Amino acid sequence: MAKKEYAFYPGCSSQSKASAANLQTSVAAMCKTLDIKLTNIPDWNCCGASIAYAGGGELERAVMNARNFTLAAKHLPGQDIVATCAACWLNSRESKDKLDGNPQMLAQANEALKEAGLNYQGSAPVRHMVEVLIEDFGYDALKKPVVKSLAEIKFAGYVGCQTNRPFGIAGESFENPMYLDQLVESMGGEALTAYDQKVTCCGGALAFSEPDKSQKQIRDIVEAAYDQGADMLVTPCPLCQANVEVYQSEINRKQGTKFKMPIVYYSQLMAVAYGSSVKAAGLDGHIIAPTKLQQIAAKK
Amino acid sequence: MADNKFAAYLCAGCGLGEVLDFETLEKVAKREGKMQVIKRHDFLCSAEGVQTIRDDIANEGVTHVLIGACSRRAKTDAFDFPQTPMARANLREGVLWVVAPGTDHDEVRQEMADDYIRMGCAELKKMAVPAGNPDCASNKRILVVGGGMTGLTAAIEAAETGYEVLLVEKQAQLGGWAAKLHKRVPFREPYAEPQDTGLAELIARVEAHPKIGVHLASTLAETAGAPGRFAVKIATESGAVTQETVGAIIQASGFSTYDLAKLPELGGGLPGVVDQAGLEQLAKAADGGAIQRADGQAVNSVVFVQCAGQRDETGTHLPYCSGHCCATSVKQAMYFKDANPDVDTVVLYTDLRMPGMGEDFYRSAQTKGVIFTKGKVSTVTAAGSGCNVNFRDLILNEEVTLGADLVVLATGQVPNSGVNIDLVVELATEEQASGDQAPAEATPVATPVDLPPSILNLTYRQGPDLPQLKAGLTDSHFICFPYETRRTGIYAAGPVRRPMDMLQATDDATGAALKAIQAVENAALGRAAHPRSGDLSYPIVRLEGCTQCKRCTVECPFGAIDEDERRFPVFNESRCRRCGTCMGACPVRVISFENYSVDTVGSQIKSLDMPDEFSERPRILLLACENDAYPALDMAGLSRTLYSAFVRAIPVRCLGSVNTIWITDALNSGWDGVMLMGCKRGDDYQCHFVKGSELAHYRLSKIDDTLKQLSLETERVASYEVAITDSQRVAALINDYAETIKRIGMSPMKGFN
Amino acid sequence: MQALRTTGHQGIPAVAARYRNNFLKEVEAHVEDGEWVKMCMQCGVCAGSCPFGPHWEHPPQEIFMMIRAGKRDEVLKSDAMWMCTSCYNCVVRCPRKLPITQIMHGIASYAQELGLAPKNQPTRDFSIQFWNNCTKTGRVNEMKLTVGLYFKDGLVSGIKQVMNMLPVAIGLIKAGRLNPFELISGHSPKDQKGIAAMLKKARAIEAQRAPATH
Amino acid sequence: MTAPIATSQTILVVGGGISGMTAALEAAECGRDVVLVERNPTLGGRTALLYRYFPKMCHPTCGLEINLRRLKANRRVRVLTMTEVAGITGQRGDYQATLKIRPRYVNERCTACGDCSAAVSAEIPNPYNYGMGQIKAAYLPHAMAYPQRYVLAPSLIGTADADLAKAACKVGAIDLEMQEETVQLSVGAVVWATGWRPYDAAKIQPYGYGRFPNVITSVEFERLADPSGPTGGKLLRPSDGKEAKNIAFIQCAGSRDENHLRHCSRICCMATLKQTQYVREALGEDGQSTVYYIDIRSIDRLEDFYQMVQRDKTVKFVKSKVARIAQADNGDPILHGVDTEGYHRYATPHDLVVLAIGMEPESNSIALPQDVITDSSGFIEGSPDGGMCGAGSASSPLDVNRSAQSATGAALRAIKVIHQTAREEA
Repeated sequence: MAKKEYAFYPGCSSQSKASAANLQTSVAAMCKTLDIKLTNIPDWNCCGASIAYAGGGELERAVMNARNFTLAAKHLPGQDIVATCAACWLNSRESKDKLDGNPQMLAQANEALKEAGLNYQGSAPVRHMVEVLIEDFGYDALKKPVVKSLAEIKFAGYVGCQTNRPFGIAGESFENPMYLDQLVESMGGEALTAYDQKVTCCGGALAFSEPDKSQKQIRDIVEAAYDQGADMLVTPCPLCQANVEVYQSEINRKQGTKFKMPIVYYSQLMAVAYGSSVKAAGLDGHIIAPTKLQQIAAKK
Repeated sequence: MADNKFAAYLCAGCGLGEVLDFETLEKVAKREGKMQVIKRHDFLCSAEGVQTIRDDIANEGVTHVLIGACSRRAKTDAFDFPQTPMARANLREGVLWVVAPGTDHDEVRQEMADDYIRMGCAELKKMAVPAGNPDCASNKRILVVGGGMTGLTAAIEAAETGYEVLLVEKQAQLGGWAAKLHKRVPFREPYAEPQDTGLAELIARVEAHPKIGVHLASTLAETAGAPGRFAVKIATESGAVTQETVGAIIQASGFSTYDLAKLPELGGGLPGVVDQAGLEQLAKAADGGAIQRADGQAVNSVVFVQCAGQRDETGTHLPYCSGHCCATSVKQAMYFKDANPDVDTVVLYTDLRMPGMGEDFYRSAQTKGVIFTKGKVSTVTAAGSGCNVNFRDLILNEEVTLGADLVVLATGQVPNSGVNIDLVVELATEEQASGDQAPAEATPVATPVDLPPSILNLTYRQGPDLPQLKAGLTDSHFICFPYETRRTGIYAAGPVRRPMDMLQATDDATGAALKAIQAVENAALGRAAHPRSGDLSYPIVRLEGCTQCKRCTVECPFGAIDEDERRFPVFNESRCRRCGTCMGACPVRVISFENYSVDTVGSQIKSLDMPDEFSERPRILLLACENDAYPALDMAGLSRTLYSAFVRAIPVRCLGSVNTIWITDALNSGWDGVMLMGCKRGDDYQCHFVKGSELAHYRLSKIDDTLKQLSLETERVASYEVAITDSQRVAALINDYAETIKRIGMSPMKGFN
Repeated sequence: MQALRTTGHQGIPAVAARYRNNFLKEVEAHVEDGEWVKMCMQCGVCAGSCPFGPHWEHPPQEIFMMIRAGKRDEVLKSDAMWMCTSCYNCVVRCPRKLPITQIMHGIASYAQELGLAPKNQPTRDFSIQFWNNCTKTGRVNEMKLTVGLYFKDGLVSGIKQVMNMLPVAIGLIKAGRLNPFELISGHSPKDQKGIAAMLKKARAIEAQRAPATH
Repeated sequence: MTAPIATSQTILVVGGGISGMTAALEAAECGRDVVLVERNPTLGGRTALLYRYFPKMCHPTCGLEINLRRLKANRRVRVLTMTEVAGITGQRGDYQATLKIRPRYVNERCTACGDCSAAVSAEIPNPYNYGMGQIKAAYLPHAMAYPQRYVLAPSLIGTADADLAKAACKVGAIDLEMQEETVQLSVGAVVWATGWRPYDAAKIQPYGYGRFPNVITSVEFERLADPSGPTGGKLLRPSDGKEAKNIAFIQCAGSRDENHLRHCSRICCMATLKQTQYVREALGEDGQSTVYYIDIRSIDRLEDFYQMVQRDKTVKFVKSKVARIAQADNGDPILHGVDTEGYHRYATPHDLVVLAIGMEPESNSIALPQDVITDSSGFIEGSPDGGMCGAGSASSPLDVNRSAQSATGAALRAIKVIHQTAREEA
C-alpha cells in the first residue's frame, strides 16, 4: 500500500515530556508499521481547548485554530489535518465548522489573522487518527501487520466523550460505539463488548476544579471495568487516558478502594501487536503499568 | 306457492363428508325440510359445484337455495345468487369445527347438523327476494346548511362532482367565521407564516358555479321527508318562505365562541382582554400594522392564555379541547412579532397541542421570538390601563404576576347544533310516566327551559334536530364511521360535529359531500345506507293488525317512523337502516322484512323435535347478533375451540330485532334454554344500530314475568354482551350455560307442542 | 472587554422585567449561540443527560426558561453552567438540536465578562488560568498550569494540595509525562508576537460583535 | 389470474388498510368502479393488529367485519392482495398503472380448512405479531383475514414442507409453480392510502431498543395485550416472561425530534392513555403505569379520556423527555431523566418500557410516481393536477377516526376527477 501523508496537529499534551508524550511514541510506532507519514504543522499553536471559555471568547478560540489550518494549508497543501488528541480534534473541527459556515465569523477571523500575517481560505478536513485508521485503512488492513496476538488480554473499550460526541466516528452510535471493540478484535485481543461505561464522561475537563465530582465519574468507569473482568481499559482520548489513570491512586486514598486498572491508548496496543518494544509502544510511561501488554511486548 | 322449487345443496368438503352421515342429512332435507331437489357435492364452492347450482336455477326452475356447507360469512363470492333466496346451514364452523372429534360424539354431532339442515329449510320456506323500497325517490340535489368554510367547501365539492347544490346561510353574506379572520394557519409546507384565508376565492367559485343556488339571510323553517325526497321550507328574515325538494342534507351550522362573560376570573369584560375572535378583529383593523386595542391603546406586551374556559373538569365550562386554539394563538402571536419584533409576546399553556406538521409552525413562532411558558393561569385582573396575569410557572415552580397591555383568551368552540332532543325527551318522559314505554326517544313536548332555535326543524316525531353525542356535538359515535349520524341522509360536517381547525373542516366537508352524494344515489335505488349498505329489504307493515301502540315509532334508533293523525306508524323506508328494531318491538308482529321476519326465525325455532326430558340432551337456542357475536362464533370454529353440541345458533340482524315471541315460542316448544348474545350497550355502546342491544336488554327485563307465568326458572333465558374478539369467551359462555341447564334440569315444557 | 461590560450594565435595568424579552435579547446579542435559547421546548432531556446532573443548581433547560423569564441575576450569578464537562451528551440528544454545551460555555463566559460569575468558582479560575497559560506563549505549559492551580488559593493550601498530589506528580515525572523544568523553560511556537497580536485583535472585534442573527 | 378489467372510469386505491378500504367502499357505494390493491396477503392493514381503539375501547375487528361485509356485498370493488404498484404514468383521468402481483402459492380454491398448515413443520416469525412468536410457514394471516385464504411463505418454496402442504390440500388449492405477475391497468384517478409504519426504534439510541429486551414499542404492546397475540393477552415481558406490573410509557419516541421525525405523530398520546387502561384491565390496582411526556395531546373531545385516565390512581404522569435507559442486572430497565415541573431528578426502575413510537409514512419506503408531492416528512399531498391524492395516515399522522374521514374525502376527490374527465371526453 502506498505511503499515506497527513498534516499532523500534535496538540500541547503530546509534546515531549508532556502528559501524553508516551502515547505519541506509540502513535509513531503504529504509523511506521502502517506506512503513515505525519508531518507536524509548522509552528502550530494550542487549539484553545473549550475549557478555556471563561478566558477566551468564541472568536479568539476560532482564530487560534484558523491559524493552525492556515499554516497547514500553506506548508502541507492537500494533506488532511490529523489530530490524536480528542479535545484538539473536537475544538479544531468545531472552529472549522463555524469558520466555514459563518461568513461573518470568517471575515472577523481573517481580520485578526492579518495581525499574524495570515489569511484563512479554507483547508483540508480535520480528522481524528481513529477516523484515518478506520476509513483510510479499515479493520482488515489494520489486521494484516499483526505479528503478536493479544489473545490473553481482556480489554474494556472506553470511548469517552469527545471522539464520540457531537461528531463521532462515521457510522457509529453515540450510545454504543463499537469501533474500539473492533480494533481490539482485529489485534486479536478480547473485547468486552458488554462494558456499559464506554461513553461515560470521565469529567476530565473539571479534573482540577471539581476533583471529587470528576473522580466519582472515574470510579464508575473503573469499577465497571473490574465488573467485566477487564485486564485494562483502552481509549482513543489522551485526556481520558491521563485522567482515568492518574487519579485512581487519589480515589484509593480517599475512598479506600484498591483500584489499579491500567488504561492504554489504542495506538499502544496496536504498536505491541505490530511487534513494538515496551519502550516504542510507550508502555514505560504509565503510572499503572499495563503489565499484560508489557509482557507481550517484551516477548521476542 | 306452486311455482316455488326448493333445493338443498350439501357440501361434503373440508372433512364434512368424513365425519357427518350425509344419508341422514339428505333424508332430513327431503322428509322434514320438504326440499324438492337435493344434491351432494364434494367441493361445493368450486366453480363446478357452483355451476350445478346455477344450472338448476336456470334450467330446473329452482327458486330457493339451501347451502349446507360453511358459515354464511365464508365463500360469499362463490355462493352469490342475487335473484334467488338463499339460506346457509353452517355445518363447518357451526358443527364440524366446534364439536369434539371422535366417535363417542358422532351422535350429538349428527343431531346438530341435522338440526341446522331442518332450520335452514324452515327459514328458506319463509324467504323472498327483496324487491327494493317501492317508495324510493330520486331527487339528487344536496342541501348545505351553513355558508362558512365548511359549507362552502361541501357545496363546491358536490357541485364540481356534478350534483345540484342548495346553500342556505343565515347571515346576509357568505364566509362565516373565516370572513372574520385576518389570516389562517398554513395548510401545507412551509408551515412558517400565517396565510391568506383564501375565502374570497372560494366564495367567488361558489357564486359562479351554475349548479349552486345560494339563499342568504335564510334559515330552515321546516324539513320533512326522507333521503331522495326531503321537503324543506327556506325562510328569509322577512318571513318569505320558499319550498324546495332535496335528496340529502349537509349540516355545516358551525360554532359560536364561548361567552367571555362566563370567564370573569380570567378578566372577561376588561378592556385589556379579548378572545381570539376579538384579536382577529383587531388584527384585521391593523392590517399588518401595529395592533392596537379597541380603545386605541398601543400594545407593547401581549399574553395569550390557552384553554380559557376549556378542558374543564368542574362542569362549569367546556369539558373538551377545541383543538385549533394552540395553533391559532401561535398564528396570532406572529401577527404581533411580524408587525413589531419588540412586542413582548408570551403564550401560557399547560399542554401545547400542535400535532402533525404543526410542530414546524411552533418552531417558526419561537424563531420569531414568541415566548412559550408552561403555566396555569389563576386570574387575570385589571392593572392600570392593562392587566395582570396571575399564574403558576410550572417549570420554574413559582407563582408569577405578569403585566400585559393585552390579554388574549383562547376560548373554545361551542357547536351550533340546535335543539338537544335528548333533553326534550328527558322532560317528556318525566311528564308521561307511561310505564311500559322503553327509555328511548319519546314524543317531544314543549319544555319550560328555553332551547336554542332549531337548525333543521325536522318534522320527525323524534325531534327537530340531529341527536347530539356529548357536549352538544353532533359527532358520530363510531370510530370507523365518522359520518354516521342517526338521521339517514343528513350529515353533520365541520365544528358542529366536533371541534376542529379550518384544514380539518375543509377535509370534513369533502367527506360529508361524498356521504350526501352516496345517500341520494342509494335512495334512488331503494337501497339501505350504512351499515347494511346495499340491502334491498325494507320493513313491511300490515297496518290492519296494528294496535297503534307506538313502540316502533318510539324505539326506532334512526327516527325513520312517523305517526299519522290516527297514531298509525308511517314508515319512511329510505330513512330506515334495516336493523329490525321495529320488528322486535312490535307486540302484534305486523312488521317484517321479505328475507328476515318473525317467521323466518320463528319457523326455525319450531322446526325441531325436542328430545324428551329423559334424553339428557338439552336444546339451547342461541340468538346471536350477526355483527359481532356470530363472527365470534365463526372464529371459535376457525381456531377449533370446542363448545357444547346442544346449542343451536341463529344469527339476527341486531339484538334489537329480537321479538320476545321467539323466546316464548322456544320455551313453549320445549327448548331448555335461550341465550342471547349482542353488542355492548351503555355510553360506549358498540351496537351498530345504536340502541338495539339496549332495547333487547330492556325487553328481556320483562321476560321474567313470562317465565314465572310458565313457572320456569329465570336461568332459562340469559343474555350476554359479546365483543367480536370474544371467540374463546363465547365458547366458554355456551359451555357454562350448558352446565347451568344440566344443573336446573331439562325443561318441563317438552311434549306439550 | 470594557465595551462589553458597559453594554451589559447600561442597556439593562438592574432587575429585568419578568417575561419581557430584554434578557433574552441580551443573551442573543452577547452569548455564543445565544440565539438558540428561545428554541428550547422544555423537554428536559439535557437536564437528564448531564453526567454532573446532580450538581447543577439549575439544569440547562431550566436556565433557558429563566432567561425567557428575565431572571438575569439568578442566571448570571449561578454556578450551574460552570458544571459543564463538555461531554456533549445533551447536544446529541436535544430534539431541537440546540448547541447546549456551547451555550453553557457562552453564558459562563458572558457572566465572567460582566464580573457576575461566582467568586472562587474553581472551574472559572481553572478556565481563566488555562486560557492565560495557553495564550501566554501559544501552547499550554502543563507544569506551570498545574502548579499555578494549586497555589491559586495561596501558599498553604497550595502546599497541602501538592503534598496530596505529590505521588501523582512524581509518578508522572517518573513516567516522563510531567516536566519540572517546564517551570522555567517549556515548549512554545516561534511567532509568539503574531499570536498575541492576533488574539488582541480578535478580542477587540468580539467586544463589539453585533447580535448574531438566527 | 387475469388482468382485472378497468377503464379510465375506474378508481385505483393503493393500500388495503382502514383508509384504503374506506376510500374504496365509499366510492363503490356511490356507484363507482374501484380496484383496491394491497401489498400483504390480507386486507386490514395496521388497524387489524390493534387490540382496542380509543376512546371507546372497542375492537378494530368489529369495524373490519362491517367493512368486509360491505365489500362482500359490493360488486364494484375488485381486490388484489399481495400486489404492489410498480409504476404509474399519465395524468388525471388517464393513468396507466403497472401492478406486480407476488405469488401466494394458494389459489382461489382454498377453503381455509387448514390442512396445509397442519402438514408443514417449518415456522416463521409471525408478521402479524411484529415478529413476536412463530407461525407455521403455511398460514392464515389472522382470524379476520380477507380473502380468507392461506398463504405459503416464500421461504417454504422448494422445501419438502412445500410438497407436504401441496399433498395435504384435498381441493388442489396449492400451486407451487405460481410466479410473480405483472398487470397493466388503465384508471382515471388514484388514491394513495399506503399508511404508516412505526419509526425504527433502534435509531433512538439512548432508549436501547434492541439492546434491552424489556424495551418494546407501542405497536408491539398492542399485540401483547391482545388475547390473540403472542402471549394470549398476558403482559409478559420479553426477557424472562415475568408479568410486567410497573410499566413506563415514553412519549415522543422518535416524534417531535429533529434527530428523527420532525413532526408530531398525533396518535401516540391517546394510544398511550389507552394502553394504560390495558394495564388496568390486566392487573387492576396491582398495575402501575407511568407516562413520561412533553405535552399530552388528547385533542378535541378525546380530552375526557385523558381526564378519566388522570383520575386513575394506577397512572402517573411525569413531564419529562427521558434522557436514557440503563438495564439492571435483573433485566429491569432504569429510566434516567429530570421531571421538568420543578426540577426533580429520577432514576426509576420499571418492569417494562413501552416506546410510544412515532408514525413514519410508509410511502418513504416505496417509489411514488414523479408528480406525487410529499412534505418534508414524506406525507403525501397529491399530484398538482389532483388526479392522485393521499388518504389517511399516508397524508398526515392521523388516528383511525380521522383516517376514515380523510379517506371519505379522498373518495370524493377521486370521483370528482372521474366525473370531470368523463365530461371533458363527452
